[in-house]
Amino acid sequence: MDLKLNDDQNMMKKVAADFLKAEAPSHVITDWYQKKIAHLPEIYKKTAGVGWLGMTLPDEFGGGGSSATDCGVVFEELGRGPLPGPFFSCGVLAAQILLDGGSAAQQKAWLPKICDGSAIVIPALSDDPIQFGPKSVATRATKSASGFTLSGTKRYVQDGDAASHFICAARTDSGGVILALVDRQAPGVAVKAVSGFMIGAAEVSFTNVAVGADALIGALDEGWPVVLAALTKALPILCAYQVGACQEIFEMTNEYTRTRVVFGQPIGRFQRVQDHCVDISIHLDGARWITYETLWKLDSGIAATAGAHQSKAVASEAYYQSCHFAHMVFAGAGTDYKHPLMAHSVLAHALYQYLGTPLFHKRAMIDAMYPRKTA
Amino acid sequence: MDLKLNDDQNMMKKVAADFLKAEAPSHVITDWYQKKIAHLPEIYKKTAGVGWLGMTLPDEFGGGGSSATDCGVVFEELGRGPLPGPFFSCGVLAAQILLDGGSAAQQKAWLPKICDGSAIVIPALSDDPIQFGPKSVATRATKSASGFTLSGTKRYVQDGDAASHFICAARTDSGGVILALVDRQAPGVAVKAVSGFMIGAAEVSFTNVAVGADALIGALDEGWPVVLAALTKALPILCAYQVGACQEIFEMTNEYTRTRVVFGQPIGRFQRVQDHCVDISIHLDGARWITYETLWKLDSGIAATAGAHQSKAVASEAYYQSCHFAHMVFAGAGTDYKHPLMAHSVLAHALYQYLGTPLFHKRAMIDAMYPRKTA
Amino acid sequence: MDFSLQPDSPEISAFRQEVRAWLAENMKGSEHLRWSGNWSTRENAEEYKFRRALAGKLGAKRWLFPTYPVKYGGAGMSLDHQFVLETEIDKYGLSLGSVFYTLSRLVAPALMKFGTEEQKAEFLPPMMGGELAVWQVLTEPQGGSDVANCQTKAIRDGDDYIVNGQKVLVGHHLPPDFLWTFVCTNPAGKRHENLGWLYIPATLPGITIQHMHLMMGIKNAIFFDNVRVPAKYLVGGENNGWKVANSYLELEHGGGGSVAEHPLFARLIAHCQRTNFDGESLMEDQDVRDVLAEMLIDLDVQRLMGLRNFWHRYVKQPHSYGGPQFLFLQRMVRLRNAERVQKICGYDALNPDDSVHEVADFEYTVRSGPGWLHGGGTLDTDRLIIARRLGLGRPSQEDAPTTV
Amino acid sequence: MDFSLQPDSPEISAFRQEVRAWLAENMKGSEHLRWSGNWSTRENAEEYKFRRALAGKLGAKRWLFPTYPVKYGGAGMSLDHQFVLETEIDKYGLSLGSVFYTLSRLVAPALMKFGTEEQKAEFLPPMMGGELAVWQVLTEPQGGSDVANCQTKAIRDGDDYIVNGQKVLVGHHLPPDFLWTFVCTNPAGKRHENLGWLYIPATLPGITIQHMHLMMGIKNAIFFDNVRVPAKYLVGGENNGWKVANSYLELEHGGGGSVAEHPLFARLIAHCQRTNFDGESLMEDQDVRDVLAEMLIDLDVQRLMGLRNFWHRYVKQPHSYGGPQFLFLQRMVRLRNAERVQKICGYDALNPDDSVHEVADFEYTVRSGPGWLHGGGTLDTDRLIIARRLGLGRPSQEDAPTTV
Repeated sequence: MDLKLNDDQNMMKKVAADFLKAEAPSHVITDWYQKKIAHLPEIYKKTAGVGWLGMTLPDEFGGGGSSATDCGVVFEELGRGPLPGPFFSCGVLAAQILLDGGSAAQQKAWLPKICDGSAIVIPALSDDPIQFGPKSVATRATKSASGFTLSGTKRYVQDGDAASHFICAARTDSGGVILALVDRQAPGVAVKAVSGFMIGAAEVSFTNVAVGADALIGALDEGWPVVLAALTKALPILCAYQVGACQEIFEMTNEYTRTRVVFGQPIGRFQRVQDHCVDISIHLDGARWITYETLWKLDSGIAATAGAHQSKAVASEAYYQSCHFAHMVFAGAGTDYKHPLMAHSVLAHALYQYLGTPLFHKRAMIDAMYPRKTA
Repeated sequence: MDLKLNDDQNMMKKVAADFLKAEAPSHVITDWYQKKIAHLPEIYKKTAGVGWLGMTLPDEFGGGGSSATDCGVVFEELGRGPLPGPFFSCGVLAAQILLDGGSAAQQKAWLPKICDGSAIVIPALSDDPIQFGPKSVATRATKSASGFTLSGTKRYVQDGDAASHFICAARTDSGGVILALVDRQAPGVAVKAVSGFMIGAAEVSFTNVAVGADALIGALDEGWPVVLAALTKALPILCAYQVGACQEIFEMTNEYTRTRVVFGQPIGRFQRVQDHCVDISIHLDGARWITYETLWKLDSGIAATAGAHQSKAVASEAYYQSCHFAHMVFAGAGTDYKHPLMAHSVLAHALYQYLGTPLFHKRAMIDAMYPRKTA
Repeated sequence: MDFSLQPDSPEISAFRQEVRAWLAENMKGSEHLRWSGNWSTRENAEEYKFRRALAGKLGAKRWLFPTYPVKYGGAGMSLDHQFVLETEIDKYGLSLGSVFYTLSRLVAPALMKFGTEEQKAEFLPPMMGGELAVWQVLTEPQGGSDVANCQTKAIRDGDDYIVNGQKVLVGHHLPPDFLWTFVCTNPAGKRHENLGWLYIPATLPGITIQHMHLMMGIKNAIFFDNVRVPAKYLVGGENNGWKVANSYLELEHGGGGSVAEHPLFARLIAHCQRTNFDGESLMEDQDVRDVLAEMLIDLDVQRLMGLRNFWHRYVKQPHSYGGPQFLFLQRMVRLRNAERVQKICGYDALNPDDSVHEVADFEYTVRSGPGWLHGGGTLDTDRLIIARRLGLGRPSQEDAPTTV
Repeated sequence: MDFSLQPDSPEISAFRQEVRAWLAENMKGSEHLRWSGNWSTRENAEEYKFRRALAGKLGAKRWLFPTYPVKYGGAGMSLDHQFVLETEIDKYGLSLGSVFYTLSRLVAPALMKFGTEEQKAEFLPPMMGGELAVWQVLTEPQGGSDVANCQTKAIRDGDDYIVNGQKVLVGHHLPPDFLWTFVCTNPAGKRHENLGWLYIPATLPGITIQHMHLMMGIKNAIFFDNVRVPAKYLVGGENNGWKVANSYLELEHGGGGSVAEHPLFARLIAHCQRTNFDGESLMEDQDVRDVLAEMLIDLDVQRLMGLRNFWHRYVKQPHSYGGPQFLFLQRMVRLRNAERVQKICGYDALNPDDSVHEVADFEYTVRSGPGWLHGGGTLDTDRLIIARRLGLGRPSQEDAPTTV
């Protein structure tokens, strides 16, 4: 047993922290979020240089060959920002989908581009705004002479506007789900920004978009299992990002209890204020240790499907609730879009939905551990 | 609009409070609960004298002809005790079942006896320990020459050991539910005390118990609707009892914050302690006003089914949670069976289950308001 | 007990018919503006114009402050008349308070109680006529919840006060006519004895109003730079501001009560009935039904506590801890409902686009959950006040101030 | 990072085999006593006897305190050996701490750190041998959470202390051999500088032990009436008790950590698998599955926080707020699990009758939820300590004491 980071990881962590300090300090990130800027192409390119895109991919594809835990350590630092951009959606999830389900040709064609940032491949999976999962795939894939014709609208695609390509989940006439790689520039593809109390989501519509048979990732009608396999490996890294976000909120809130004086004393002397911080600590540490244990399982070849779902349930809930508790401490000041808490508050609401809500993942966790007889 | 009690009700409240002070002061009740005494025949008889048994029944049956609200006011005071005994199960619920579903002959035979305390009729409805509702009626009613033969075990019958008679819910061969009035002394009826962290429940088993056709309350296979109709009228009165219990807990806890000194000051000066009391206040007042609005609806001829279910969900939850918050304030001292909080704590656990859990009643509430298409 | 909001004497019945007809006529064409989660949900000019105009029309009929004396712009009517007006306008998701885009609803009673005859005559008629947008201007950047620690100074200079200082987190997207504010009239004085209430025309030189972009929408910072305010606008007398505050803030802090039904639930039911997932209406989904049940219970408890406080206010027997208890509960319910709306509507709950579903207000509900955890205090100060009113750890219980 | 609890050097593997075989042999016939929610769940003589005997056997093998010096009854083994013992015994739902029916697990380390050589030689061998039942005797009726406010007096008289006073809420259903307690050695002294720790033979004249019947089972009140305790049993020196307490209580307050898996979840799964309602296993019921999911998450978070604290303890880098955070979480999880067990099992959750289902412990779980909201402090004092360790509202953070 050893629960500390190793020297390499401490180094990676420092590199990431320094990167953020130089390229995206807190007030700058706050400003991006207020302006709803969810992707910074220049910064994204720079992170390719540091090796954060496709970090867990094998060397042969330009990846870093890093462990899941290494990658989690870096993403934890990014989450402290919270640095916006398709680091996870493309650099981790799409990369993993292609690694798990792509043909050798697809891997060779796309993985290096993901790693060097020249292609931004974004999964566009659910159509429905409420539920995540295969049932919410409604975009149709109609068989054509050369492949498929896709039609449908993905209402909320995280990082959709950053995409150069999409991995589109679509339903075939036989009722199965395929995954198709689609060029954003292909005729019939339209991306529309979505405003509101969230960040990074775009509506992506496919109107009679033709894709060749070679665009398929994974076997015909067997797309969803590829997604599931990739999620097991990818989700814990998204969770590490959320853990970093919670850590940042925790520290900024604790610090505020020392410096903010009301009724003649630092507010941290009031038990009620203390309790809001205690509540954050529990969410933070719960998310942290569930996530890192799952990352360790991934690195150790131990079954991690239930753990990945559990991590997503716990980390998204932790992020969402930590923001609430921080708002209780910061009160009015914390609701100003100029305050660093607001970037987190907005993002936490989006990530609560992203790739399935906590309820969805709690059920997936239990289903993975104790499969239902009647399924 | 008028949200205060009227003069008559204030008088009834005082009579009940004085009765408790004289017959069952707090330390005596605490002792009964520690000894698991759930029925005091002498006190029960005396309450008949004050008119609290069958209070809402018409004069002609020996009842008080009182409004639901009047009855609620009295039961609120009883709940402060919490005075143990089949006041509700027989005096309200069984009375109501007989009034709603009984034949003229049954009403004439039984209601006066309920009112004068000479018969204690106890509903024995669910067999299953977990769920309440018609699905959990498993006792079989097999057609016989003269009526039915009952066989089965009701695992937890509240006030079962106080009964002289039972209203037994049983399933016929056609799958319907009947209600049968059964003499406790009938061959094949056995009552077994149940120990544990609860009070008042007994196991009642029926082994080939013969009942005549005239024992049926309500039409053949139409027993459950009789129960439902009676519950709408009865549950809010049980809720008033729980409201009184919460009120008592609230007051004893608030008082303790003034008299108990730790770390050099009354514990009520600590914000954390205050917050436990605030939490009780919200549960108490929520239960109080939901309950009294429902009682008013009953008295005003306004549909109250959803309100009755809502009241039970809210009041049972309030009682259960108020005990928890009070335990947070009383700490060690409050866990001693010699402390008045313990009677409440034990009873709240039993009433949480009795006649359906909060979840059951929340669903029944929504189902009453917005019936499902697929039922 | 009687929970009925419909008194039914013949006179009152006739009045109800009159109000109902009047509202039907005057709401025509504006039904889509019936309800917003808050004044500033939409922040569009159309809604603002509509509401201000409606306030003017109601004011002209003396229906904004029906029980107030005729000479100040009220109608001298009975409490029953006020019930009729509140309950009928509630059917449009509005209330006599929220049509205003102003805090006159809080200001007028305080003026009635603490104003001089001259002040009443000058200020009340246009206010009760619904003509004025008045902002409450209380919070300061340093003071936060501790409003008694007021740093905005008002120093007497002849017939004026010279006001300097800053207030934050006030108002909404369009400017006010008057400001109603707490000032420190005696910087050397003792806490609670050094304050005054001022009614300040918003157009005086030296006043700067700057938008603040907040989670809940637009609010403002207001800067006072040597603003000369006529001394006759001091309400309640020299250094008496804390007393004005005490009875006045109880209204803001929940003590005013409410007869409203919260429209969120009905809107959510309608949304679930018309929205399908996997071939079935959301109303048939057990998870959705469970969330709705929890929401209904919370909203009913909130409604009843509001009703209780309303009744206590009007029978002049203030409920000791009812005001802050309501406010605390309301904040927590708002937070839970924010989460519930997201659970039911998913991403759509984060999207205010009217084309997605008719209910722009869902998105407002989501952000106002955490956003309105403060305002007129915080969860923490609410509980502080409840504890004092309950006398926790104290020999005696603090009374609620008599509201005005 | 490495979360593995199975070190796999050949030497350690061999030791694991040895322990596993030994436990299999010594648990034979007592499998039904494998786990109780707490020492006192069952309060029956059979379980008590079994556990005390097992402690004696483990002690005889020097496995109760494997890393402690041989001369005091330990085995001088490595931390890896301790892991093996903890994880293997955990499979029986026991731990090196909970087989005891004693608090030696807390007492021995304190004696190691603060005891004189003479005290160590006298007390440690029988304690590490598992022969003694030692109770911790801390809470007083007046003091409650404020343990420093100790009213039990120990006045020096020659070679003895004369002890007078009362302790409550301690022990269990069968009597102890020794008491380990806080006494006021200098009634005129300053708070925190007037206390001593005494190790008191339970059989001394003047000691009366009375059962208290509590929600969680039997505990006791202990009365000291002019009890003469040899002065050589004062641990840590004159008026130094608070220092002993500080490092010692951190262990009780969660800082000791744990490598245990909580057996409740597995038992509940087994119960749901074999219990039907309406023709279907409870494991197929979505409501049940949802409750189980929430429980699993809570228990996993608790397990991992315990593991974290265990690790921090053994690498001698105490986690600053980890101890009280674990304790606070554990209390809240216990309370939530009490409700969850009732939601899943209904009335049966309130019924300890073994014939109902094999799991007598469910009923204990229900009453220990509210029942164990205190013990070694309360929810409120846990959070007080966390806040100090985090330095909330303070210029610096208080360190966790180095545990012993």
